[in-house]
Amino acid sequence: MRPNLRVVSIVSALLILVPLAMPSWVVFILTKALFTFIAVLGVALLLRGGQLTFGHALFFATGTYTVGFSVKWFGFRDALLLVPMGALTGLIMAALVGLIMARYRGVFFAMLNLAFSMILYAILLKFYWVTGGTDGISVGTATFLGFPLRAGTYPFYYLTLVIAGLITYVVYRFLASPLGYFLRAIADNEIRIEYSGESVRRVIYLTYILAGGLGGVSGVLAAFTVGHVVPEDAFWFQSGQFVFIALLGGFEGILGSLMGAVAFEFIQTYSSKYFPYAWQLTLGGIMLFIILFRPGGLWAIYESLVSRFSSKAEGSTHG
Amino acid sequence: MDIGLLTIIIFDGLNYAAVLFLIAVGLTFVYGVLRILNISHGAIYGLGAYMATWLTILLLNKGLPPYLSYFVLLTGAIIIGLITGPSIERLCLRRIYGSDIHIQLLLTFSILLILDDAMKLIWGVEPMFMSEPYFLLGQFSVGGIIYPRYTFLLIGVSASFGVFLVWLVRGTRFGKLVVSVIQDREISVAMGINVGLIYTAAFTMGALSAAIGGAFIAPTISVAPGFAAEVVVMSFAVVAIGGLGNLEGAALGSLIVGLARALAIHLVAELELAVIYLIMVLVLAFRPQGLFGAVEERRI
Amino acid sequence: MVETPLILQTVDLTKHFGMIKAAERISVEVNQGELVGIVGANGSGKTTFLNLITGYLKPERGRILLMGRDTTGLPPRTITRLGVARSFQVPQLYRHMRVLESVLLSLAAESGNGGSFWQPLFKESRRAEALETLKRFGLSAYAHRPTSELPEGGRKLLDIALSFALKPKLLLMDEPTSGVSIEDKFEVMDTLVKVLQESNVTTIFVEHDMEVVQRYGWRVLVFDEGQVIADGKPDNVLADPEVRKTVLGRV
Amino acid sequence: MPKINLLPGLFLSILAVGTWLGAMVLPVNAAPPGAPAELKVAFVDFLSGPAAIFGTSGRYATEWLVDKWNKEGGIKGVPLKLVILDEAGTPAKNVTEFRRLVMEEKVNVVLGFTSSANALAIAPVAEELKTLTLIHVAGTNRLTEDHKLHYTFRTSNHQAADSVLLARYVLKLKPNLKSIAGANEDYAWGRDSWEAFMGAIKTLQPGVEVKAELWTKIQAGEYSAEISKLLAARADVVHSSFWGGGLVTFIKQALPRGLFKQSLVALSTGAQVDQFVGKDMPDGVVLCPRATGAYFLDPEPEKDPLQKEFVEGYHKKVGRYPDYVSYRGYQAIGGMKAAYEKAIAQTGRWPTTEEVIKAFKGLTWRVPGGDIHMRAEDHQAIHDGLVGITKMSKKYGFALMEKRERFPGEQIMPPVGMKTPDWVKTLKK
Repeated sequence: MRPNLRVVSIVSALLILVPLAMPSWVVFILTKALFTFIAVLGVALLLRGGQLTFGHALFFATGTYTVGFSVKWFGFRDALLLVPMGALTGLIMAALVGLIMARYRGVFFAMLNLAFSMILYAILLKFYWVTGGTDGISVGTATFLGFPLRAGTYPFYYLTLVIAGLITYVVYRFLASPLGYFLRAIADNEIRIEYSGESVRRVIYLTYILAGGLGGVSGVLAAFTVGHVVPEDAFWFQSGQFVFIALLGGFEGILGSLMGAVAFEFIQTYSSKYFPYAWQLTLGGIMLFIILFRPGGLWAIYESLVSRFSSKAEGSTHG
Repeated sequence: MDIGLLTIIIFDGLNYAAVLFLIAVGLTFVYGVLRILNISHGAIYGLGAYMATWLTILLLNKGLPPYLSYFVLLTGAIIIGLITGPSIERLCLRRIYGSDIHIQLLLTFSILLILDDAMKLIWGVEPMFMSEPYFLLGQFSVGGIIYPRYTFLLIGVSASFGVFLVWLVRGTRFGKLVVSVIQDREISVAMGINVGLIYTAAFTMGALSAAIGGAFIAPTISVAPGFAAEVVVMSFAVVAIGGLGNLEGAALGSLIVGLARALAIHLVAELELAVIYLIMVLVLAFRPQGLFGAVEERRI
Repeated sequence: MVETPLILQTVDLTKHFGMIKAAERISVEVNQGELVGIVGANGSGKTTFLNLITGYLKPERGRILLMGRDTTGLPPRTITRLGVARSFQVPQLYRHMRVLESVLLSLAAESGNGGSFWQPLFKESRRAEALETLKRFGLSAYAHRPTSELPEGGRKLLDIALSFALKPKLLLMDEPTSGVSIEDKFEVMDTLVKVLQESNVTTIFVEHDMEVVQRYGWRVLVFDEGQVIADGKPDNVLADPEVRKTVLGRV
Repeated sequence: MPKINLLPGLFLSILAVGTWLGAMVLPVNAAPPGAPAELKVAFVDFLSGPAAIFGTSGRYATEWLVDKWNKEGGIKGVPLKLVILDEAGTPAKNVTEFRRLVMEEKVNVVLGFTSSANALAIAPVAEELKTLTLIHVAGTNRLTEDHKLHYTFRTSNHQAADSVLLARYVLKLKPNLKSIAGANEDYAWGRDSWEAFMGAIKTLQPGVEVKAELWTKIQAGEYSAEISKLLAARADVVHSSFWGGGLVTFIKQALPRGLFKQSLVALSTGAQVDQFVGKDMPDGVVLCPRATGAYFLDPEPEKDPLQKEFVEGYHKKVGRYPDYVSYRGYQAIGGMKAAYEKAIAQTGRWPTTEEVIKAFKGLTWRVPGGDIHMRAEDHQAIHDGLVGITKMSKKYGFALMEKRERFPGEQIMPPVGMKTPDWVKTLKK
């Protein structure tokens, strides 16, 4: 797990500079891609541990409704405080649900996550007088220390970028740590981990909490980007999308999730524009192709391109 | 709670349970044999509803006697089951047996997405209505509340399909083969059993369950894009509560979910949806394998 | 606290699987520094004995004392932390990981650093130690290769190295030479015994190969239908025709 | 010979060149200075899913009008270009699509939004993006009562009108009304509709008992347990604001179970689905052509040329008669055109959005059902309302709305500055 400094700086430079040359609409889509990336990172982390969740929208919705209720009850919409708040509510929710979840694997892990997210969905949907039901809650424009922060503008984009950058660093440190390696080892061999004196449940639990916090942060940014929060934020289809993106990008590298998120937002936007009744078909087709022919996702395609390129380059210098 | 209300709740619950069981039993059967939780099951349910509706409207307009519409519903479902079942299993699932669980779930999820849009492209995006079979049977009264007799038909179709599957597994040669494949795939292959064919057949049975469910619910609803999504998740809940891969479990799970929902609608409407998943979480928290499921241990 | 020479003591250890007696009133004592071989036919309860001691199975009756401490009913994780490590008949490796990374994980777990999520796994001192361990097991050449690329003998050695890296006081090995070719098995055992003796680790190893037990064991236990039917010096015990019959008879 | 041939030829040539030059310099419809090549208008309504029977009506009416106007020269020579978009999806999805329409497609005006949930979500974004947005159907009173709107207008009455119409009409049919029950969708539209209906009934007939309140998911499509609950409640009157495919399903599921025999059922959107329910629609159901003063037989097409042209043209295009969603499509885009034309007349050039908004305030424009007046203070339109009761028609093959009563807007809509829940408490018989 060594960071490739060249890749990191190229990606950072692209994310910082490219939007400056883009219309505000593209800046808006990139903002969406960044907050989606944050949630997807959580899903990808769990996938590294061999655990698939069809309920990550639970934490995403925890984040969006943290903003929703903050605006509804207190009229408070300052991103500086609400982003950490979203991380905290996501962490707390994950710490509670994770107590049960850490005991399960495979299909049961996927299904139980689904069940928990659907409980939240059902509550958000049915308790109209508290949650606004289907109407959701309009949260309006975020502020930052009192200054308005409109979605689709540069200040909002760069704030999201800074948060995404910080989170990338945290996740990188996590993945490079023994815990991160034990997480990967879970998919390989739980028995060996237990016979190393390490607790598989503890590894999953801690990862789950981290993933929950990421979901919460993503939800807060999503609420401010879209300007409206709805029960569907917790629906299983939202979770399915996160998993889809994790797979599209490939969950072996952090960069994979980012590539997946950016690709997804553009695919979604333009296929729903040009083929309004076939955009799910587009997504499904891409997913089918990846699973059957390119299981590593975009990241693996990128890596194989890089290795082909570098071996060619080596060949030319030596030859 | 007075007796009248209780009767109503039981009837509403049974009605709902019948539909859920019809869908869930196929899901659990496929899991039992193939060890794959088929998310695309919901899309097959939707296709069944569309096909049956379209075919019935078409034939009724051509002068088909309305009482024959029940056979048309069934025919529509069988067509869908026989097309989708073998093609999904042979073209897609066959490539991923033994893969990681997330690969299997995501593959069937992608099939769901594709079929969901295929319905829109084939039958359009506006809702379709076809209620002749529903009206034709008339109604009866329970505790002063009128119910359509169609409810009985639904319960009957659902129960017969369940009994048929149980007979197929326990009472036929096919069933013996299925059981031996479930218990040990390698040995079955060595014994010369055509495991591939068993898998195709089992998956097709599952597809038929979903398609029949869709076809027979269609006359009571408006068939429109996206109507299948929620039913699918609920049938996951049913299957999880009963125990993955267990036929009796699916029956008990449907009853529990159906009655719980009816109870909630009449008494605490806010919990109508949440109650299903709350039960699922409770059951799984205490019995991860579901009410009827068996525990699998790993040898080292 | 007085250091007891007794490292493992089992009292009346019993475990049945339905009709099968996997362990029947096993009472055994193992002293510090011993190298004990266990032989027996397939299904005689050898692996069950290891599974019981390490907590993978819970005994129906009886007690297990490790270094004077009652560990009956504790999970493998806790027992491992008390200084008991084991290897497996079928190597339990991290198949998507590199050889060096696997060893680093064992070292991290041993140092109580396994739960850290901020310090990197690749600490310089730890890395040096991992490379040294691999060198002792003759696996240096594979350090940067995925574990899935190891040959069968290498897999066995790595499996044991992962346990050894936990710096156990007692090491249990389940058939260290099974799956290793006949030409290689003495080489593997030579490597192992040398490393273990250097580190003064008490070792119990399960074998179905009597030749290996005879050559390397200081003491041998013979299992049959969950019972210990003989206990003593290999040369004496294995000369017994009754023992030879039970061990070889059903193989 | 050459003389004779040359003159007419010369004459014709001059005429041709002159006409051509004239066409270049002085078009028949002279576009005002600063006019764009086209006016880009987005139309957003449900085009897929159960609600699509609803959205397509608005779409067809809008398309029909735009085609007609473009043939007549558009708005003062500027043709209209429609961008059609599906509303199906969550409010969050619609907010995102709204941003795309404005930021990427650069539409000038957005028309549409049937779901109240979507309308409530869109309004703040429309204000943020400073885009003229006309809500054509969404009925929650909160849109114009709780928000200070500048760029957003609602071009028809809100739900209070239907709720009050239904309450008055039901009480006329059942003067001894003792109990009511409600089945409504669990979001802004359903909640507000029920609250206003219940409030109006309780004010007009004190002592009425509420037997059951049901809340279903928007466009749920499965109501068997809910119908059981309504049957068990045995209320004199059942009120429902279900709409679109959901309402069709509700009627079809409730019909064989005798709900329509047991209770007088009042449907605030009922006049929209009668053509879809067809021969299954029972007689004696109270319904509204929600927030329109028009029905395809009222005013009678023969007596009103605007109505005649629309009903005939629409029927020719769609194969159905215009329903109230079609009329509300008409109200919205008709209002937009009238506002632009007024602003052009006021400024003498192509107007800015702010100038159109200024012109829209207090504007009155004519549609087939009569005049629509846009209140300047709260951007809420006011117009007549209709209510009636079903009677099967052999001639049409579906139930018609008979015994129609027409109420002027002032009687069925709260005055500016007054909120609906407070206003219904002040109703008098």
